[in-house]
Amino acid sequence: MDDARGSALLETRNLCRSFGGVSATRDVSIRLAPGELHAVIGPNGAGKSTLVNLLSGELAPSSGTVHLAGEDVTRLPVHARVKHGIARSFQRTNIFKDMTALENVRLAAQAVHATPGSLFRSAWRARDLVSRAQTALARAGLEDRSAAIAGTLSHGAQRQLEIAMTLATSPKVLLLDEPLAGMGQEEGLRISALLKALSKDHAILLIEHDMDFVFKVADWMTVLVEGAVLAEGTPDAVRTNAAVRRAYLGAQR
Amino acid sequence: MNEQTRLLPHSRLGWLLLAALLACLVAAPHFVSIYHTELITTAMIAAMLALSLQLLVGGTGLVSLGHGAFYGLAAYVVYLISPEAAARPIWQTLPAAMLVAGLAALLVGSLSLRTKGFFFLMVTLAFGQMIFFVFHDTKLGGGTDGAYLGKPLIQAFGASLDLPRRQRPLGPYYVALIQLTLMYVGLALLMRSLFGRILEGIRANEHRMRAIGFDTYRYKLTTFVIAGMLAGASGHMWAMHRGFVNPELISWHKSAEALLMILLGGLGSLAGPIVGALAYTALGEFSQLVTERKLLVEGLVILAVVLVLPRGLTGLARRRKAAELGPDG
Amino acid sequence: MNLLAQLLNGLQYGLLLFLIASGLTLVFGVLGVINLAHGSLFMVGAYLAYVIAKTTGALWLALPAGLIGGIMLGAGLERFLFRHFYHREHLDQVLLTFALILLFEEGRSFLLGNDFHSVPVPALFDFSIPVAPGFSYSAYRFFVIGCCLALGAALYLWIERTRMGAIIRAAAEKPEMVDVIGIDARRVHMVVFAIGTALAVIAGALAAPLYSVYPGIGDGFLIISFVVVVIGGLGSVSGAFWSALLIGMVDTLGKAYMPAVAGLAIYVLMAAVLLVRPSGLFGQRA
Amino acid sequence: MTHMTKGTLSRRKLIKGAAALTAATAVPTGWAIAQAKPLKVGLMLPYSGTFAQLGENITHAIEMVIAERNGKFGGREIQIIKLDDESKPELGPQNADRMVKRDNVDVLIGTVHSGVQLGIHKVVKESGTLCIVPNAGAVGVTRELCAKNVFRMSFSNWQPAYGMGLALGKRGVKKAAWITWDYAAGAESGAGFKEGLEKAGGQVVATLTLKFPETNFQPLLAQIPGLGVEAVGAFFAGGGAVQFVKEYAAAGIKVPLCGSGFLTEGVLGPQGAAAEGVETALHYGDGIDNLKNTAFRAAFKAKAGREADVYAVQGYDSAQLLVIGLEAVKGNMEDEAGLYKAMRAAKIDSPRGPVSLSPSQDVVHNIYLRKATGGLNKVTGIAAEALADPGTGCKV
Repeated sequence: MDDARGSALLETRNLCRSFGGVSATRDVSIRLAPGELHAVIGPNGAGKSTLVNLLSGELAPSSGTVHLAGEDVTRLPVHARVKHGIARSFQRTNIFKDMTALENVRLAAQAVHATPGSLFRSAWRARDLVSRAQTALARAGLEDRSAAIAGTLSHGAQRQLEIAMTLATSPKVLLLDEPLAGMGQEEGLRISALLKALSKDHAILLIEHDMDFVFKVADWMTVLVEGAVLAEGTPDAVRTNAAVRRAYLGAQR
Repeated sequence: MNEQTRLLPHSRLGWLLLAALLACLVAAPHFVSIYHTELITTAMIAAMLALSLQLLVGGTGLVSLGHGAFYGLAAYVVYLISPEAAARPIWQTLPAAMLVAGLAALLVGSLSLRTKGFFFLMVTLAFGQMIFFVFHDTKLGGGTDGAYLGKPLIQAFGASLDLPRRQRPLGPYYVALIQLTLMYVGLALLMRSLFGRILEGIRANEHRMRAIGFDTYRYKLTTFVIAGMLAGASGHMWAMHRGFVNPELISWHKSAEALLMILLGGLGSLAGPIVGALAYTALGEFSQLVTERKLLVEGLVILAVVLVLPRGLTGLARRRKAAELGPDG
Repeated sequence: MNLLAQLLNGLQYGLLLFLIASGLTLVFGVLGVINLAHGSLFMVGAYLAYVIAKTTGALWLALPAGLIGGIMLGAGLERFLFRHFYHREHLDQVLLTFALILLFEEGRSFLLGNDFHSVPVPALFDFSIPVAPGFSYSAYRFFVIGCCLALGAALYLWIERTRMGAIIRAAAEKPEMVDVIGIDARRVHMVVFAIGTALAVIAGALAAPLYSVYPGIGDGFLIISFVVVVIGGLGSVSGAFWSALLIGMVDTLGKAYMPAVAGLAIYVLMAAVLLVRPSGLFGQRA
Repeated sequence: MTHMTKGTLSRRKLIKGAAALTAATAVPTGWAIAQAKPLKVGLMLPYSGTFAQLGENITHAIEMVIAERNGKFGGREIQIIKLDDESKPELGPQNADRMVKRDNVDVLIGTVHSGVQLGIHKVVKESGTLCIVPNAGAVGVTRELCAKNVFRMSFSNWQPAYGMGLALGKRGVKKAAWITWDYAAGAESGAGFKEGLEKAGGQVVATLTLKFPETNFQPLLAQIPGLGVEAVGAFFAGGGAVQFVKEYAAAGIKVPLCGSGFLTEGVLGPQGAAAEGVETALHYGDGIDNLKNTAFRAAFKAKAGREADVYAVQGYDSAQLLVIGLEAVKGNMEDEAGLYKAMRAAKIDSPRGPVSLSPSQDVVHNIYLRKATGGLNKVTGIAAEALADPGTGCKV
């Protein structure tokens, strides 16, 4: 089954994490292939966000490893993982509210693309960073809002801005934590179109509660329950998996 | 309008006011007494200290209670490297003072920046007191009584500013003014640079900065060291001006005073600390004339500022302007 | 030979530090404010003992008076000042409490002057117990040790065995909790602040006969208490206990056996802890 | 802060009026103008903080001398300008600037705190303003830092402790310990104690110190029984001295305690029984039996409403020294050479006994041996007669 999906871009091996005596992640081994949109689902408290935090480097695992393109990145801190190509968005909108949309994204571009020698150049003259930022904004569908103060954008636009920020770091892997959270129908459609487009040239790990959406867009799914992998496979396989139905879907519907 | 740098004036009027302040300071010695000239020198030195701390507080969102230590340390460096009864040229004393202050900031910063919030406050305070005790409890710099420099003449390249006694205060005055101006310009450029944008990002949301790939610890440490060195420049000037060092220069009350100047002047601008330092010095001089209970006046003024004027004096000007221009101003 | 005496000194000093630091760490942990004026509260206690001893001659009255007065002072400060600063920036909290220091000092100067006063040891304990050849230990110091231990035990029981204690423990670990508990929050805040204040005031009252009272007495204790809290870990009362004892011992033994470096010893200790565990030896989070 | 007592203020008004009158009637020469102007005497002393009472006593004594001379020294009206230095060393230079540059005082009398003194010293050395030290004992002021316009009428930290050490040695003490705060005054006293004791054949075998102004004496006291010394000398002052003497007694240490006189000066009341029998050395004490002292004490009590102390004596002598100088030059401060010469040669009949000045312009006086008895520092003898600070390194 692994071979069918090609070589893994991002991979975890026996990842565990506990808080105090409570295990939030148990022995999770997942693979994320290039160009794949991989959704992680599970009931509340299943350890989805913990998993994202372990992948992005915000949390260190109790045991197990994280590999990116074959390289062990388990010990790398968050900012170093970004430079290796792992970018994430947050479940609760996490942007620089007092800055313009452009500046939000420009900062993200700067993190990865500014040379140390240019640090003391005037920020307004860093054309290359601005154009990268504009590209990322355009990709996320915000090209006409670049001058707006981020905090004044609509909720949906702020979610798009989150994604634009991750894009500006030229990631290989996108970790998207509930990008649809709190969105209306129309905004949701916009984002799902965006995700589909993005999945062509990025590996995406998606956490999402909206099941209709997930089953529609995902190439591959992992079901987490109580921190452990209950099942994985294509959406169709997961939909018909008896254990999943029992443990999760049945409970939801 | 698009990319404003937060700590700099947002309008032409702001820059004009700054220029007017500079012009006043340039001209002041010709209009006021020797005593008041020296008083303004003291205020400008305090302004440099507050300005250097503003890089941390207003610029990066780091509230340090150990900043005064680098200031005092630098003053002691001038004392320690000055030969008895002779002056060392300023191109030796200034870099030496800044270097030592910077190294101390590197050491203190590398440890204390591992912590956040209250911990950072307490740890910087504790390390600052440690430096205080080094000079307070050892004979290194005259112990509790302090010590004074034989000849704190400002001297460069063999030529010293040998003015007649009446005009002698002019030397330190203009040197301090030049340093203050350079420091302002330097910090303004820094805040406008890519580096400054990082600091602004850290101040606004450090967690997010790490998540988009910034090694925030490194940038904070760099900033901490720069601020420490600038505090060192200020302390150096104090030693040059007053020719006297005492452990109290290092104590955490000095840091608290500098924070107060920042708050008094306004947290949101680089000019704030300068205005705050001038106002604070004037307040000290004034309360000295009217009451014995100077601490009472100081305490009440702080309370008033914290409770009523959280954006400081420059914030007052800004607020008025915003009101004139309407909500989008 | 003198080691026993020095260990007793370390124990007594450390326990006194614990009383001050435990209040600080609770207020940090649960309320999320930094109180630089905590040292002034200690000063209030010390001067309270001085005034009571001078006017009534019965120093023991300082203990109940310190407890009640401390609780009232703390509740008042919380209600009228600190409550409005929970969500303000650190800088505002720092300056507010710095202003309080100045006002407490000025008030003390206004009411009681600036002289150094010694406070007599209560007659009941005014004798010495020989602990080493040619060296005796004041009975009052044993009394202070006992008092501190009793208060520490009461604090422990309160935090470990009561409902409010459970809330406090939870809040110190997860500050968001305080908002979640809703209606109770105000009461919890006030109680914690009042207890923290009372502990500092009592510590000052107990310390008065040992260290005398003088302007700025609280300042030195404040800084050391910070070191105790940093080493002990934010919001951890048991952390504050062990760390206070550690600091008391290191400081005392340092002064006795390595006076040249004693002043720096506790700061070096703090630096070492920060290197290895930035969140403190007993802390949950940084 | 600059504030004046009501008496001086009204006097000042009178003087102003008088000066205006003179100006209206004649066109005086420059010298005459200077004479007509009152002589400004700046008192930079602590009027708040721990040392406030010292500053007040010094001020009372100076005002006594002014009153004795009907408000005139060497024919010049005296105008007092007071400034509270708060005993804050970091403000020292700036406060001295206020006196010298803003208020343009002709003479600066100050101060109590040694750290503040250094700040004053710095300013007056540069401006050349005449300065008389009424208390601060920092030895540097009349040693390597000495200046021709700076005189001290109090003591040097070295003197009392030297006297104590000498007295111990003469009595046959071979081994003693020294205990003090780790700061300049403690170290300078310690040096005096050591020199005095060694001069008489004894030895200081241990020096114990703690941070200034900490009062956690226990770790030090616990070491004393193990040292095998015959005497413990100490330098503490104010409340620290109270605490120390009490804890020394409470610790049940058998070794006799002695020290520089400040150990029991002005604090015998709170020290109570613990101080009984403690021997100290100082340039003043209770029961100095001379007419001058009796008259001085009575007059001081009448003015200040409390007993005179060593600080009052120092203030009194400071003003007396100024009188001698100004009378020699008839109030003409411009005649610096004459002024300083007269002051250097001064022989003062002080409440503390005969007082003169050393070549480094420091006070030369008797150091008395005293024993604390029933709340008084009873003088039991003279530890060192006409003792002068060595003045090492001074080139006036």
